[in-house]
Amino acid sequence: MSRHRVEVLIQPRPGLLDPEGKVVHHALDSLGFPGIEEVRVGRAIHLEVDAADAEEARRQVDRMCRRLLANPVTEDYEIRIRAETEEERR
Amino acid sequence: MSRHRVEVLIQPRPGLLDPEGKVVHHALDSLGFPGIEEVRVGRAIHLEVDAADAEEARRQVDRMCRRLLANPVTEDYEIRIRAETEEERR
Amino acid sequence: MTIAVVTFPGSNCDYDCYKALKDVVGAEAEFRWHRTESLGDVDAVVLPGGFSYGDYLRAGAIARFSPIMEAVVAFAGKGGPVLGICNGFQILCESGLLPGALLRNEKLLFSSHDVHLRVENADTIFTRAYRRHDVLRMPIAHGEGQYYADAETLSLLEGDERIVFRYVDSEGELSHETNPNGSAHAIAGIINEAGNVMGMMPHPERAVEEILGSTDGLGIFSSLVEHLRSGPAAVTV
Amino acid sequence: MDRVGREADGIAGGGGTGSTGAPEPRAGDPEITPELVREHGLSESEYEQIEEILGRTPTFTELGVFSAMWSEHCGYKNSKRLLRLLPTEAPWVIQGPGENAGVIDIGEGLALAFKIESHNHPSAVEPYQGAATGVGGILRDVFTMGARPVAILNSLRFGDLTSGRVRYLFSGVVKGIGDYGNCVGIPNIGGEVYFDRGYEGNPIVNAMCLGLMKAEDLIRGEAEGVGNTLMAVGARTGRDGIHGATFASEELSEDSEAKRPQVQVGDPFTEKLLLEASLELIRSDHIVGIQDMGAAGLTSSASEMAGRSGSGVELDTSEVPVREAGMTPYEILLSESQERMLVVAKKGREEEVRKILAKWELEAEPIGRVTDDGSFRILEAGKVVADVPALPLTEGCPTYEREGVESETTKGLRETDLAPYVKRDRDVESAFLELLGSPNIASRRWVYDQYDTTVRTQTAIRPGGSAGVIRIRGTNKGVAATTDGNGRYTFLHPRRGGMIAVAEAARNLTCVGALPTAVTNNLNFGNPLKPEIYFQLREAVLGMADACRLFETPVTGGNVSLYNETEGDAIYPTPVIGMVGILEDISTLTRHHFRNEGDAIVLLGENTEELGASEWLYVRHGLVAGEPPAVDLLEERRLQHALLALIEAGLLRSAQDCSEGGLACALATAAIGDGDSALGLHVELHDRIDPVALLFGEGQGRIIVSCAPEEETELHRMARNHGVPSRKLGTVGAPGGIFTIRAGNVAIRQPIEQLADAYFGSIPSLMETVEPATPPRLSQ
Ligand SMILES: Nc1ncnc2c1ncn2[C@@H]1O[C@H](COP(=O)(O)OP(=O)(O)O)[C@@H](O)[C@H]1O
Ligand SMILES: [Mg+2]
Repeated sequence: MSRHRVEVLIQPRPGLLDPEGKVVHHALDSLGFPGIEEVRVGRAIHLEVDAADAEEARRQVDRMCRRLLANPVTEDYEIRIRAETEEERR
Repeated sequence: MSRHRVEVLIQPRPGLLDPEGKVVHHALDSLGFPGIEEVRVGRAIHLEVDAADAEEARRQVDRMCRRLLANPVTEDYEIRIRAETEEERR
Repeated sequence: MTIAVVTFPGSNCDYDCYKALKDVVGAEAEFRWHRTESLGDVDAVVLPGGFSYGDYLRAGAIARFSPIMEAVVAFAGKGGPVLGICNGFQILCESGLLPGALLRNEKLLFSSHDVHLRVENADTIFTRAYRRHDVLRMPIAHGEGQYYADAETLSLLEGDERIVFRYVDSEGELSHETNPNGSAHAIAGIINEAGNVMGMMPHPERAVEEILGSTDGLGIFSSLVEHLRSGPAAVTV
Repeated sequence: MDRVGREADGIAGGGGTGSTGAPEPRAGDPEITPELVREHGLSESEYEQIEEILGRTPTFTELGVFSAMWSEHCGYKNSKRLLRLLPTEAPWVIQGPGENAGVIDIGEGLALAFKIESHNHPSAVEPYQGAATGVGGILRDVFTMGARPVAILNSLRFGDLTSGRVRYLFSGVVKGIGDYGNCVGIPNIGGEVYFDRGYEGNPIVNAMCLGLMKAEDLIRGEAEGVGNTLMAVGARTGRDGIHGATFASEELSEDSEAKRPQVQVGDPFTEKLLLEASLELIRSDHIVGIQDMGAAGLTSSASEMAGRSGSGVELDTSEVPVREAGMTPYEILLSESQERMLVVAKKGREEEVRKILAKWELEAEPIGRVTDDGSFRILEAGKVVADVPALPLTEGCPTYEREGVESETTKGLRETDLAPYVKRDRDVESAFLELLGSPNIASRRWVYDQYDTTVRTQTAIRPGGSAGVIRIRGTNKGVAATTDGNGRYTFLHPRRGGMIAVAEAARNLTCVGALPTAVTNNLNFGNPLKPEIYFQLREAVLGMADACRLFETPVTGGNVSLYNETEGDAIYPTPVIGMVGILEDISTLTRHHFRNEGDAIVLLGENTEELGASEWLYVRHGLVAGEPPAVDLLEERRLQHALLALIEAGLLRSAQDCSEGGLACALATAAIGDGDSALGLHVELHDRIDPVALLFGEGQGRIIVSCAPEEETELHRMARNHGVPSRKLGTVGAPGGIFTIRAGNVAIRQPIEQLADAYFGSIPSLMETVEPATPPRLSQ
């Protein structure tokens, strides 16, 4: 067993309207930031899970995504194992 | 000039209570997922920016974060350059 | 005497504030469009509630960059009274006129009902019509109203009596159940150090006529108007 | 045999595709095959009619256009003939069915626009967005009439809350409705929500909106004036919700994922801007017509505007501002992207229109013009891709009158003998507590706490009372509104269910002191091709028609949602009545809860021995059976007139009608009020009726009122004069006192605080303590 730092990135599916991204994009433009081509706003979920190994951690988190974290109708998700760690929490 | 895919991860500052993370953690527990040690929920903003190079893109986005994207009172952010690309958008 | 009510894209309590000031309190009120760069000749400014820019990103985060906000900041800097209600409070925090931030409600749900507020400081230009520890009833309606500030700021606010309203029960007692959003120290409203900028989450403009269920919010507007009538001339920005 | 007819017989079909000639098939479009026609939901004979109207084979774009306009949703194929049975006229009706919303005259130069709309199917797929966009659509229907939206109501049905999937749907729908309405800044003033396994797979999400305007500001969705400019206004067009039917059965291919119909995402911020911009446009002199791009998007808005005015339209899809590159005319025409409007600007005023929109940070682009040839003509970069006569497209949809037969199973259920169940349940106190905590009776505060109810500073009665009330600034008037409909009653006896929905709505309005004035309705039913469903639909409409006629509440519009089925199981037939009423003097406003200790509690109407279709039967025995309560419309009307007279005379301190949960639950909710100052009570019932039926039966035509003790005699006298039975039930008790009902040899005796806790705590604890709501499982 070891502890894994996992990151889940959840984004609105391509093609779906992302009103928040639109407004943020517009705001950045009017603040004078040049060259912004696209903005999409999603969620990032950081988890620490105990699992036998990284693969097992990924499998677990994948099930969490499908069960709860992401909405399959409107969102895509991506799982990243950031690190294997056993250090104490701050 | 090239186009850069940049990811900004914005997270509630450590120590700050994260009501959403708490609710998600609780929900995962009661769905029977074992071994979850911590959950924090933040925002992930995906940008495509035109910049001379990756460093320049990062600098730009850093300014965006400080100006608008993150609230320094409550949030930390992390910038990641995902890829340099000049391909046409779908 | 003129009180400006600022309309941002997505403001939806601007008209309510305008009506409360004009029809109920009898003050001169005028709308100001967010794109205007100057406030003109005004004696006070109200930043009303609503969902400026849809509350996207964070409530108030984008509105604070509206052209008019520069004028509002300058106006406040010269001691002009500024009242931010709900989204207006959020804008004041985002723009640094008030300390702290408003996070999502503890239970993550939008919350809309009457709350009781205890007047903690009745010696401000917005609360002189009340007495200390009066209990007021008025509606809240927000999803991001959990007041947060670091410990140092909180103790500063406490020490300087800059917490103007706290959420309490109908008897005026603090309790976890009556804190509708998990705000630190049950804070419902605060004022700046100079005493001319106040922000609050509850809606006093929705409690100014019997038919609405309460008239307890009137005192805030009448205090302000009273102050302006007796106080210094307009600040022009 | 089912009878088939064309709505507008004699509408010219055939030949004439105008001067531009028949459109050429477009490169890349699929060929028209019987298969493709079927996928578009058109029958063989419907397709033949299309060929006859065109005088040729339709192009792919044209096929899409017809299939949208002749769908159930736009064409009302299976309901139009029934809807004609509803009364629609009265001197105060300014605009009846057929426009974006109905409009009535409410005096002093003011008019009220209102309408109800369903978003059942989208909400079943994606509850949050489905419900949110439902609210968006109904708001647009109202403000395109020139009215400012002032209130929202919502009528919801879900399966039992014990299921995680149901809790997911319920919480998503409520959040979607709340987030959207809150952001736009329109208060919610009421609605309903019921839970029954009959709605398990198929929730009902109906949203209603009321808008106020000066009568002179009324504008209709018509494309008038040859040469005037069509402008696309508001959000850009994306591939949202395009014509699901087409792709559902398409073979999987490389790009089928990309083409798959997208969920519509609502943007309430843009809606708020669009609302302000539209009202500004309407008050300006620059436009002649405006219409929401709702279901079937640009197709229905453009063709309906042309159809209504008898003119024609020509537009070029390459001029439409799009969100994604490479969209085909077919996609642009059928997209259901939200927060868009089609505007007919006066020729030469395009720049002014653009300026108004720009002030609100929105776009307005010219996309075509009004013609005089009666054609709905679509170009793509100047090349004709569709050319269809507008009138047959909008009015020529075949309509059907089908065979209706009552299902034998339902008949059997209705004839169930309930006596054994009554005998088995003698513990009335525990039955009472269980009922009060049933999610169908318990407080819906968990729901409306998520809705802004006080924005606009006009809400006089918020959700939680008999009906919502808003005051009308600048007058002494108020407007009351409610939604009602009981699916169980309608399931067991459709005609009665239809009548009761109207009667109860009217009763709720009179309880606050409003005169019922007009109706909008939403018919939520299963598949009308099944005889037993068509039977339900026809019977319910007949019942509604009778009741609306009797109450003088004409129907000014509504919506039909059919095919609410999962795996062949239909929902309960659920006609939802949205009714509005007027208080001429808002100071007579009456609330549902008791006010003073010592006041007399009086019942208007008679108790009956009816337990069929009751909540008691569902909660205690898990049954939906028996004969739903009878309703005598004339008696009901007398009762309501008497109540209004009593209120006008200033005799009453409160009024609350009996509905689900019967007399006992009505007394309890009147005693509990909003929980802040719950009062005890003491009531003695002497009726010779089984106590279970007496306490929990849902007999119609009963109202519980309270008055000062010294007014009681006068109250009885006035009731008698109106021919309405009245009698004292008991007395209001002390704040925080004991709630006591004695009925024959049984009694309920509970501290009122405890009842209040059960009443307010039930839904929150169901939502909080059980395992969390989970999103839908989709096979990906
Ligand atoms: N979904 C909802 N949204 C807002 N208010 C609701 C909703 N459901 C119920 N309510 C409110 O709760 C109260 C009780 O509803 P209901 O039991 O249906 O009343 P009645 O039996 O008098 O029709 C009403 O004021 C109603 O408006
Ligand atoms: Mg009801």
